[in-house]
Amino acid sequence: MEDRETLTNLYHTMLLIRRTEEKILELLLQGKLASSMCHVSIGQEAVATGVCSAMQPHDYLTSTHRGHGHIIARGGDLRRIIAELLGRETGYCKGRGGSMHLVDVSLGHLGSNGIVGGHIGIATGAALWSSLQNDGRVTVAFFGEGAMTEGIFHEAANMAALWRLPIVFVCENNQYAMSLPWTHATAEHSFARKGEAYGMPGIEVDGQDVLAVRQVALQAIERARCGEGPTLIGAQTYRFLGHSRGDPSPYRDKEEETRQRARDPIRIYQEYLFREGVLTQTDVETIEAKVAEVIADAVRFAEESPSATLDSVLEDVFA
Amino acid sequence: MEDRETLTNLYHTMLLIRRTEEKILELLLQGKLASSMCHVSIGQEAVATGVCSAMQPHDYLTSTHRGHGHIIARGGDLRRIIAELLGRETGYCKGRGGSMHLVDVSLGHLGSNGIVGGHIGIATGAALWSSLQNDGRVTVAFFGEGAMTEGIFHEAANMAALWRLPIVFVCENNQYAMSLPWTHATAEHSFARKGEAYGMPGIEVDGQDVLAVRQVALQAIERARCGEGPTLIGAQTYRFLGHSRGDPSPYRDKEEETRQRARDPIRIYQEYLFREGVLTQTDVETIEAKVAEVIADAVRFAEESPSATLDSVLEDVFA
Amino acid sequence: MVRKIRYREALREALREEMQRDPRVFVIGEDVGRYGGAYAVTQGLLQEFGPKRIIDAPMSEAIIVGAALGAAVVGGRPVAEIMYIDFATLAMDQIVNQAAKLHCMFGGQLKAPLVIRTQQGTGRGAGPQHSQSLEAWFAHVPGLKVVMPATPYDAKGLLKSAIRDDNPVMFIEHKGLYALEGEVPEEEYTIPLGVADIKRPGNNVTLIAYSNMVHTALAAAQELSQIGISAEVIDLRTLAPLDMDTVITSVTKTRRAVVVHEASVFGGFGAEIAASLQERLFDILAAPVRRLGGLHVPLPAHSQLEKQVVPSVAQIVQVVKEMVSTEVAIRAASA
Amino acid sequence: MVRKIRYREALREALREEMQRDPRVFVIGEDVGRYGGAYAVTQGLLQEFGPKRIIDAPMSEAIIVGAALGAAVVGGRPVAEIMYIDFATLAMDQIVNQAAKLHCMFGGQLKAPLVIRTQQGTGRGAGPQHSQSLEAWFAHVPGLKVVMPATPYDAKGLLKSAIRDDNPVMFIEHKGLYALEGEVPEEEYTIPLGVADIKRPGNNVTLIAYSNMVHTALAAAQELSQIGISAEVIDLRTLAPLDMDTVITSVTKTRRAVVVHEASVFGGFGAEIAASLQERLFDILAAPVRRLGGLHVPLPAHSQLEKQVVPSVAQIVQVVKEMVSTEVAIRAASA
Ligand SMILES: Cc1ncc(C[n+]2csc(CCOP(=O)(O)OP(=O)(O)O)c2C)c(N)n1
Ligand SMILES: Cc1ncc(C[n+]2csc(CCOP(=O)(O)OP(=O)(O)O)c2C)c(N)n1
Ligand SMILES: [Mg+2]
Ligand SMILES: [Mg+2]
Repeated sequence: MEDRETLTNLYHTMLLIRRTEEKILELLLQGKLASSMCHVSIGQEAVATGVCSAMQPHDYLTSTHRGHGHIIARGGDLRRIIAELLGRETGYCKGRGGSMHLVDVSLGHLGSNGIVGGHIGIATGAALWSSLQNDGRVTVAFFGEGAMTEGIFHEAANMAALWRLPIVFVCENNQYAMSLPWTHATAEHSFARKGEAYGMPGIEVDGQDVLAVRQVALQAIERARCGEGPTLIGAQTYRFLGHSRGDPSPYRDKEEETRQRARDPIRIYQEYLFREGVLTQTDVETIEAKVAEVIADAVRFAEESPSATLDSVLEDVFA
Repeated sequence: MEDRETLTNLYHTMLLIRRTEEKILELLLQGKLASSMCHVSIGQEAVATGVCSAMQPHDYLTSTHRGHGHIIARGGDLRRIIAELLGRETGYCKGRGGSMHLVDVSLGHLGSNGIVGGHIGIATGAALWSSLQNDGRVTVAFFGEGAMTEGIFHEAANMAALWRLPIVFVCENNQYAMSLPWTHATAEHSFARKGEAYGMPGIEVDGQDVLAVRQVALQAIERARCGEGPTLIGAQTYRFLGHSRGDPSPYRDKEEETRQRARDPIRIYQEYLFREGVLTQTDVETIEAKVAEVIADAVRFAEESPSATLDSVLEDVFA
Repeated sequence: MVRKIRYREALREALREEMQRDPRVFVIGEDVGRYGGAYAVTQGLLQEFGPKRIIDAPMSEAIIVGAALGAAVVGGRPVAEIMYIDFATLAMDQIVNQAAKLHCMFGGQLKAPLVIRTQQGTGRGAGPQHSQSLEAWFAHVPGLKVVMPATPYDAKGLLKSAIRDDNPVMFIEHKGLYALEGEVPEEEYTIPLGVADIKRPGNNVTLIAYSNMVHTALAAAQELSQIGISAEVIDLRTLAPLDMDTVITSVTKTRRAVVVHEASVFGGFGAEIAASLQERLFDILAAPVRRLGGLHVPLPAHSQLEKQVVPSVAQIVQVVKEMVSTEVAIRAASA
Repeated sequence: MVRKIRYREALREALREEMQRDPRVFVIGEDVGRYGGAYAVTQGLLQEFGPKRIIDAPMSEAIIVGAALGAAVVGGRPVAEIMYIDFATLAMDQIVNQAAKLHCMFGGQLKAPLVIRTQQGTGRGAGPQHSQSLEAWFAHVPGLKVVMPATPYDAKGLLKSAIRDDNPVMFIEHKGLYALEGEVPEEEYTIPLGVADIKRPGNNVTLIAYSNMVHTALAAAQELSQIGISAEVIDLRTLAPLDMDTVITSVTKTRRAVVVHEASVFGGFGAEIAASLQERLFDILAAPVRRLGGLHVPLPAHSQLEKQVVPSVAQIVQVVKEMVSTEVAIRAASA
C-alpha cells in the first residue's frame, strides 16, 4: 500500500479539482468569466490526479479544452488559474487565454488546447526532444476519446511507437465527445487493439479508481523512461455534467447518467480511505476547509488583479 | 480453377500494364511527356490486375500517383491515357492532368491523386453514398503503404468500419515510400493488427501472385457488397524501379533488389499458366503482339492529337 | 407584414426546404444530429429526416469533408458542417487540393457539388483557436466559391443557391449573427451567388462589407447621416465569385470607399477590393481607399479585449470623417 | 572574386553551418536523410550529422510539424521540411492554430523557434497539387514570419536568420530556383528578416517582387532600360515582417509601382502591397499600382501551359509601358 501522505495528497488533489470547478461554474453563472469557453471535468478527477501523481517534477504534459484538473493535479497555482479565467493580467496567460489555454511551463505543463487533438503534436515533439537529448523526461499527453478519431492522434501514435519516444498517451474516455457516444465514434473500442496497431501496449483502467489509474500510469511512465516506448492508457470515466454550459445533455440516457454518477471517484476513494483507516471524518473536514480557503484566496486574488489589456497582447505576438 | 478466359485476361492485363509503362518511360526519356511527374508501377502489376478483375462494372475505385496500372486494369482507354501524358486535348483530363490525375468516370474510376492518401476521402465518400443509396456498388481505394501513416487513412478507416461502408482498402505495399522503408515507417507491420484497430479484418497477400490477389479481393468485395463492411488488404509487392525518374534508389540494398526483382509477377504467372497448360509460348507471343499493337496505336493517336490549351483549362475552373 | 425569423432559423429553413426538394441533399458533420449543431442550426432535422440524411460523424474533420466530397462526386448533394472555421485547418487538403481542383484537374469529368457550412469570427471571447476569420484563404483558391451572409434573408437564399450549385462552396456564417432577427418571406426564393447587395444607398462614400461587418457599417452609416454624410453600404455577400461591378458603380458615384471586415487587415480580403478599386478608378477616387479590419494578433479569449481587436462603428465613422476632410483640405489647397 | 554556388547549395550551407554552430538545430521531414531531400537540399547532411539530427520521418505532415513544434517548445531548434507547400494543407492546424499562436496565446510563457522549410511554384509541370503558391495564406496569419528568398545569397543569409529567430518561420523556397547560381561569400553572414533588398536601382517605375519573380522583374527591367525606362526592382525577401518602408521610399521617387508574384492575383499578396501603397502615397502615385500574378486557375500539369499561367517578362514590360504612356496621356490632357 502507498504511504499515508501520498494517499492523503491524492484525496486532497481530487477534492481541490472538484471544488475549484464548482467555484468556476459559480463564477461563470455570475458572468465573471472573461470568455464563454469553459469545460469542467467534474466526475473525471481521478484520471488527472492519478496520472499526475505518477509523474516526476521534470516531466512534461499537455492538456485539453477540459484541462482544469490536469493543471491543478500538476500543482498549478490556483491564483493564476482563477485570474486567467477572470481575464486578469496576473493569470497564466495574462488573462487572454482563458479556460482552454492554461499553461505553466515551470511545471512542465506545456499548455491546454482548444483544438481537440491539436496538442498531441506538441507532446510528441517534447518527447522527441527528450529522446534526442536523452534527458530522462517523460511526456504525458492527456486527451479525450474524441481525439482518438482525429488524424493527428494516428500520426503521433505511429511516430511515438516507431521511435520509442518517452511518452504516455492518456485517453480520458468520458464516453462522449459533445453528443457523440464513444459507441458511435468507432467500431473498435478496445484500447489494446488500438494501441497494437502502432506496436504499443494499450491498457484499460477504471478511471474512477484513482489508485488504479496511478498504478497503470506509474508503469507506463516507467516503461517510457526506460526507453521502451509509449503506452496508450484508456481511462474509463464519465462526464458528470454537460459538455459545457447550456448543454443539458438530452442525448444521454438518464438511467445511464444516474448509474455513472453513482460512481463518483471522490466518494469511492473516500470510502476506501475510511475503510483502510487512512483518513477519518475529521481529516476530511480539515481538508475540505483547507481547500475552501485556498479557493477563496485564489478568487480574492483574481478579483483584485488588474484586467488584461490589449497592449499586453500586442506585445506578445512575436517572441 | 478459374476459366481459361479469365486466366488469359489477367495475363493480358498485366502485360499491357508492363509494356505500356515501358513505353511511357521511353516517351519520358524522349522528353515527350508534358509534365515532369511520372511514377511507374513496374513490378506491381499483379495487384492492380488481381483487384480490378474482382470488381463489377458498376463499382468505383480511386487511385494514386502511381496509378497507370489501376486505370489500365480497369479497362481504361490507352489512347486517352497516352494522350493525357503527352498533354493532348484528347487525353482523359484534356491534357492538363498528366500521369498523376488519370480518371475515367465512365468506368467508375474516380481519379488518381497527387496527394498521398488524399483520394481516400473521395473513396470513402463514394462508399458512403452507395451505402446511403443502397446501390450495391463497392469502392476500392488503392494506396501505397506510405499513405498508411497519413491521418486521412486513419479517419477514413475508422469511419468506413464504423458505418460498415462498402469499401475495400487496398494497400500496395511496395516496401518504400520514396526512400523510406516500410520498416522505418511504423513499428507494427501486421495488416491484421492495423485493421483490427478499426474493427475491420486486415488480410495480407502475396502481391506478386495475381490469383492470390484476385482471391482476397473477391472475398473482400463480396463482404463489402453484403453490408459486412470494409477490409484492409495488404498486398506485399515491390517497386522494381526508382520512385520516379532520376531516382537510382541508392537507399535500397542491391541484394534485396535482386531478390525482389526475381519475383516478377508476370514471369511467375506465365510459368503458372504454362504449367497448367492454359497458355502456350505461341499464345504468349500473340498476346505480346496484340499489346504492342494497341500501344503503338495509342501513341500514334496521342501524337496526332492537338495539344492542350489554356483556354480549355480556364473554361473548366467551375462546373 | 413579412415574418421575422433568426439567422439560424433561416439557415435551418434553407436546409429543410432543400432536403425536402431534393432527396440527394444530406448533412454530415460533428454534433449536427442529436445535438442539433453547436450553434443550433440543424436542430430538429434529425427527427425530421432521420440518421441517413442528418449524419453525426466522428471527430475527423478531414474525412468529413473528404466523405462529403466523394459522395458529391457520385451523385449526392452533401452539406458538410465544420463546427468552427478554425478546424477547417484540419481539412485543407480535402477542401483546397481535392474539392476545389477536382472539376478542372480531371478535365471536367467530375463535379463536386458540395457545400461546406462553417462559422467564424468573434463575439464569444472564444479565443485564438475558435474566433479566426479565414475567408481570405478560401477566396484565394481557384475553384471554390465563398459565401458570407449577413442577414437571415441572405442566409436562406444564398444557402439554397449554394446547395444547388455544382461547385464546392465555402459557406461561412458568423457566430455573432445566429440570434439576429430579420424579415424572411414564407415563399420560396433563392439569391444567386456572385451578386452584391446595396444594403443602404448613399452618395458621399461607399462602405464595402460582408458578414457581421455589414451591420457595423450600417450603424456607422446611420451615424454619419446625422452629420450630413451619406454613406452607401454594399454587402458583398459572396467573395467568390466577386461582384466588383456593383462596387465599381457605387464608388464611381461616391468617389470614396472604405472596406471593412473582421479578419486581420494585413493580407485580408479588403486588400483585394482596395487594390482593384484603385486600379480601375484611379482618376475617379477622391481619396485613397481605406481598409478597416482586425488587428494582426491572435484573438484573446476575453470578450472585452476581442471587441477592441475588430473594427467598430466609431472607427468607421472616424475614418470616413478623415477621408472627407482630407479631400476638403486637398480641394482647398489646390483652389 | 566571390565564388558562385547554387541556391540549393546555399541552403545546404546554411543548414550545415547552423547545425555546426548550435547543437540544438536539427532537421526533420520526409526523405531528408537517405534521399537527401526531394530537391537535394539536405544531401550529405545525414552522413555528416547522423540520424539524430537529420531525421527521416514517416509520411505524416501534421505530426512532422507538430513534433518539430513540441521540440522547439522544450529547447530544440528544429527545421521541419514539408516537401511541397501543397502538403502544408495537411499541417495547417499545427502551423496556424498551434505554432503561430503559441507564444501569444500562452501569455508569452512558451516560444516556438521553428523553421518550416518548403518549396512552391511552377516550373516542372507538376500540376495542380504540386505547384501552388500559397504565401498569402501564411502572411495573413499573425505570429508567423514568412520568408521567400530569390537568390543563393539571400537564401543562405535568410535561412540562418530564420533558424536563429525565436518565432515560427515559414521559409518558402521556389522549385524553379534550386539550380540557380549566384555569388555567396565564404565568410559567415546573415540577413535580417524584414528587410527588403533593392536588386536594381531605377527612377521611373518600381517593380516589387519576391522569390522567382525577382528574376522575371530584373529581366523586364533590363528590357525596359533599352527603351529608356529605368525600373527599380525591389525584392521583398520577407512578406512578414514586411518592409514597407523600402517600398514607400522607392515609389515616392518613381511614382509608379507594379507588384509581381506567381500566386494567383485574386486575393494574392500583391493586393496587400497595392492597397497599402495607394493608402499611403495617394497623392504621389502617377498611375494606379498594377498587380501581375498567376491566373486564377488550378495549375495544369503541362509545362507549356503552366508557363502561360504565370507572369512573364513580356507582360511586365507591357504593363510598365502602359503605365508610362497612360500617365503621359493624362499629363497631356491636363496640360
Ligand atoms: C478539431 C476539433 N474539432 C471539434 C471541436 C469542437 N469540440 C470541442 S470539445 C469536443 C468534444 C471532444 O470530445 P473528447 O475529446 O472526448 O473530450 P471531452 O469533451 O469529452 O472531454 C468537440 C467536438 C474542437 N474543439 N476541435
Ligand atoms: C501528402 C504527401 N506527402 C508527400 C508526398 C510526396 N511523395 C509522393 S509519392 C511519395 C511516397 C509514397 O509512398 P507510397 O504511398 O508507399 O506509394 P509508392 O510511391 O510507394 O507507390 C511521397 C513521399 C505527396 N505526394 N503527398
Ligand atoms: Mg469525451
Ligand atoms: Mg510504397
